[in-house]
Amino acid sequence: MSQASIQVGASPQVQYLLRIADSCLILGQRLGEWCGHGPILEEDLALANMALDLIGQARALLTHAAHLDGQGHDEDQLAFLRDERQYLNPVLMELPRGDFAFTQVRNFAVATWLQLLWGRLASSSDAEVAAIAAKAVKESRYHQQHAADWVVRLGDGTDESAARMREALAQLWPLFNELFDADAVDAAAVAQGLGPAWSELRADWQAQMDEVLADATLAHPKPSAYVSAGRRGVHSEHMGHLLAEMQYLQRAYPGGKW
Amino acid sequence: MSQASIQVGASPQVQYLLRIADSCLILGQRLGEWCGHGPILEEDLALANMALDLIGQARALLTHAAHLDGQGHDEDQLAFLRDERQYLNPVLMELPRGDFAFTQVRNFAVATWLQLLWGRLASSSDAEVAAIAAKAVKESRYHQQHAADWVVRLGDGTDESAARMREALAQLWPLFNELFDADAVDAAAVAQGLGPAWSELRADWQAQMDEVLADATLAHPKPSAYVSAGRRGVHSEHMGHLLAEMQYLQRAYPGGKW
Amino acid sequence: AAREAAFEARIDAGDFIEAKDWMPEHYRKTLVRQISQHAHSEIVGMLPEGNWISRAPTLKRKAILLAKVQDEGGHGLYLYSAAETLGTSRDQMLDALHSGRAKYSSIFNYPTLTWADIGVVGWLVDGAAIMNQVPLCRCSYAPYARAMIRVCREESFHQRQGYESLLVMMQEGTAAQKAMVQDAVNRWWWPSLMMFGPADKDSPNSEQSMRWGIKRISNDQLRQKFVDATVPQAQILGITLPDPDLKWNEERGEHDFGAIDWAEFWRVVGGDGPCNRERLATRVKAWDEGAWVREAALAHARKQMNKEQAA
Amino acid sequence: AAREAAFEARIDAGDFIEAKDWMPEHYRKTLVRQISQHAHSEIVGMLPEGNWISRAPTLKRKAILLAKVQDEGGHGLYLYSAAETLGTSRDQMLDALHSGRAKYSSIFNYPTLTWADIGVVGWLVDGAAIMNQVPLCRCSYAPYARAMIRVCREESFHQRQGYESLLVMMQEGTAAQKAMVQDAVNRWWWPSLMMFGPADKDSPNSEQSMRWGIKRISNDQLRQKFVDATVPQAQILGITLPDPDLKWNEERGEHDFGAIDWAEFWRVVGGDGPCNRERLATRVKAWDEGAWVREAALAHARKQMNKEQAA
Repeated sequence: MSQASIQVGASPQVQYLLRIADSCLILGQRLGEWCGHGPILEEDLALANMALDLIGQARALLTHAAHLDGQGHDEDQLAFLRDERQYLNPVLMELPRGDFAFTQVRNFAVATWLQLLWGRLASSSDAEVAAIAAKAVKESRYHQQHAADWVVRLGDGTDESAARMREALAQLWPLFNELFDADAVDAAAVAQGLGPAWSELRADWQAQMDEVLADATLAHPKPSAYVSAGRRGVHSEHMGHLLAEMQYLQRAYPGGKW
Repeated sequence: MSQASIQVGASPQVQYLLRIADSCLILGQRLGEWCGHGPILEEDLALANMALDLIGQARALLTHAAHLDGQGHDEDQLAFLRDERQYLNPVLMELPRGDFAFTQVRNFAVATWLQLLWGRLASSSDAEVAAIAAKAVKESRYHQQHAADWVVRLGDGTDESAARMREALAQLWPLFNELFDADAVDAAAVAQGLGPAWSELRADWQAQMDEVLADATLAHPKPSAYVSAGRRGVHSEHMGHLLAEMQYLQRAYPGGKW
Repeated sequence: AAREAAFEARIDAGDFIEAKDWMPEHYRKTLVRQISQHAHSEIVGMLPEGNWISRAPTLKRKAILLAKVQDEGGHGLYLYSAAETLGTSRDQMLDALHSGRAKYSSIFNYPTLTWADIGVVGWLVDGAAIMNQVPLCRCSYAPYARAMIRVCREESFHQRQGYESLLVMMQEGTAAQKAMVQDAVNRWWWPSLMMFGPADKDSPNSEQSMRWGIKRISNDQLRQKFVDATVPQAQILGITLPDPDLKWNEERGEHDFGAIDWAEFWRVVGGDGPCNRERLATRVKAWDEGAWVREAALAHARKQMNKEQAA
Repeated sequence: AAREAAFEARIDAGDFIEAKDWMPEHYRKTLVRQISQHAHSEIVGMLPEGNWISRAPTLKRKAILLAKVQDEGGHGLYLYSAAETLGTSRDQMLDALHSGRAKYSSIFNYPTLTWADIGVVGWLVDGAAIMNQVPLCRCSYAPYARAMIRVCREESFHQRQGYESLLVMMQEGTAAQKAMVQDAVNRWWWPSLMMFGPADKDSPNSEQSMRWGIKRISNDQLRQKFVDATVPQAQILGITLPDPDLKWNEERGEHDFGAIDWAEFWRVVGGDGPCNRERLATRVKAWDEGAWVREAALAHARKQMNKEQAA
């Protein structure tokens, strides 16, 4: 009875799904941190609600990924018992929650991306993925709209809010590259009809970002040559701290039933 | 091969020593967080050095407590594999590091207390405890002096530093009560000649605090009726987060050799 | 005085008072105090449970906990709205909370130390809250009564979820988990009993509130009901309630139980509890750190309005 | 010009230059740049390792790591002092770091992702640093040479500790631990090779520094020495260095190794590495948040001086 780490197989199909599942899981984990600490009560509720949707999306995909992986794991073993290097979310998701500007810029970027991704996955050759995506795309659309409203309000609000938004954009911009990086896992997903290469989403994502940033009177930061590699399990130093907390009970109570 | 929690026996002797060992361990853990983040490089070094002394004191006492407990555990099992409710440090030690004022006020209060405690333990009926104390008292004296210098400097520095010191004192004051609380574990230690009842240290501690606070031109906060109960394993909400991080590797790598 | 007599007559007839109706100033004040305190309790109550969101042991439990804490925020919203019908604003109420003039339920000054605390808070704390709140669904002030109907429905859902999570740990869990549940019950039992407030003989505000139909059942009566309802639930769980004097009294048809430590109660209410300082500081910090967001939202709304007017 | 010739003659004779001695402005500037960059590297280098202090797996390892990171801070102190002998101040040097004008070793822009990274940083990064630094113990500027003697002694101690911790994991550890070590080596090997700087043909500052006895061995020579020293250590550990082209060249009596990804090197040096932004932000935050402490210390010292003068 041990809570040592589990290993997930290297099938590109499973990896592709885990990249998305972990993105939802880890961003959901970060958004949950706002609960009780938001600037207005309505935002505590909205952010908790988003976290809830993201955790729900993660659960559905993790369950399906575990099934495809065929080792008899369940959603919780995948969520709580992998080593850091086996989590495949882009680094963007795991960065600390930051201030409210940081949170809203990230939420907007991620929701825009997820909304495009779910939209494409809704016609996946994998019927289960298609079903999950059809439900999730509506949630992401709502998240995107909610975050867009805040991006505009804060970008075109006070001097302080605009300065904070510029700082958040500058911090986050280099991390967006990874959302559109291409590799063999992507190529396999395209070949199978499982889902799009993430790089295909870039143009639409950029157009939707540009529109809202323009409304928010915010300029683009300069592009960065850095491409993070969370999708291949190379995370930032924040990830280990997040996981230590998230995994604690599963690790400390071997064989527990919850 | 499991990293489930271990249990320590309820002998008052072991409990008495764990209260001290855990105080050193947990404050050492907090001080280590300053490393790389201090206001001047010299303080990064000084705080790391104190953390190092405290971890050293904890190791010696934990090893001895494990020996007395007689279950064949070692210092690391005691340090990393107990449940939160089995850690017996006063709550004071586990509070987040706070700002530099908070850190120095706590350091001064704890070092003053430890210096008095080690001084008494140097004549413990337990020769091993006496030997540990004889070495540790010198370290605590140095920690006390170093912190006292900062308390005076910051208390009698600028308006901002004085305000921060007052705030730190107000936050910390209610937590000092536990350092002098009396119970059956204490009484047993006195009866065995193992060490003093902590309540016996109060007058000296108060006198030394008063002297330095006067030099620092800082007033006493009003007394609080609250007595925390970390010594009986009832901690603050901060403790669980600290332990999740501190214990992570031991929990996640069952059977590991380091 | 005629209006006052008419008001009293309506109360006596069991009528509900609406926001637009005339009401005595003291009635209004009593309600504002009680409803805002209740709202603050929901908001502060998000903190001890929120403390475990990041560490929930399964995704299902994480989702349940997130939804629960979110519901509490929602309760805060309805209750602030109900209080606003009495002519106060949310900002005024929050200012009273942040400056320490307004109280919140003292139970939230205790820390959640283990995961089992989350289940036990659901079972005992929400259980006691429901016991207190069900009679408020018949409170004479209609907007409050309506808010409470919704709150009670959600809270009994939370209570069942909390209890169910304890059942899983007690019936299917490891020895370590069972010990964790028992420990949490040991810590929360007495503070839960204190949630019904001081004994009737020491409860100064109760009489007038009963008279006005704001309060319908006395503190001690509610406490007794809670004990009687909880004992069989504890038996099913297989945990021991930490009170050696707790036993069925055949004659009274109720449980006898031990003496409450009222000194602790008054100490914690008075500010010297384990988390008083920290809970308030956390709320104030969230509020202060959010100031720039609220200002920006306002500034943006103003800009939009100006644009629309100019167009 | 006569002074310059005399200076050059001393350098050629292998003399050491002291702080009080005359020196060409360019020599002084080169040294300030190099020593302060070296000091900054020690300070920034505290961060990736400091990241694991709170999570060290045993108390012994926690103590070793604390002591190591503390030593790095100490190296920073000696080096800032050595640079100060050249007429600059620590505050000026820190300002150059915080504003991005001064550099630090690019290796610290990589993250420490697992506990094995701590051992591997000790083994490979400190190993490469020592290889770079041993020749500096004979540097023509005496205060720098003296600081480096102390630094090198401590760093070789660190390197042995790092290697020893890897040995324990590889020889007595679990399969998961061994995999963790191999993974860390895979991530740190190439960045470690980059620590010797660009290939000799692309290293513009090297020639003058060699001429002045500030630098004694070329980048490529040092890199080769490092590879040759490390390969047998890797064999003892039982890990594979992640370079399929790495093999012994009997003819040269040295190892051949694969091509370094210089594009990555220049990208990270140029600011687009995994942690560049964050490392600098962390240092600036510590400095800014410490401003009130430094001001208070100064204010207090001033008060004390006034009191003494008044007395």
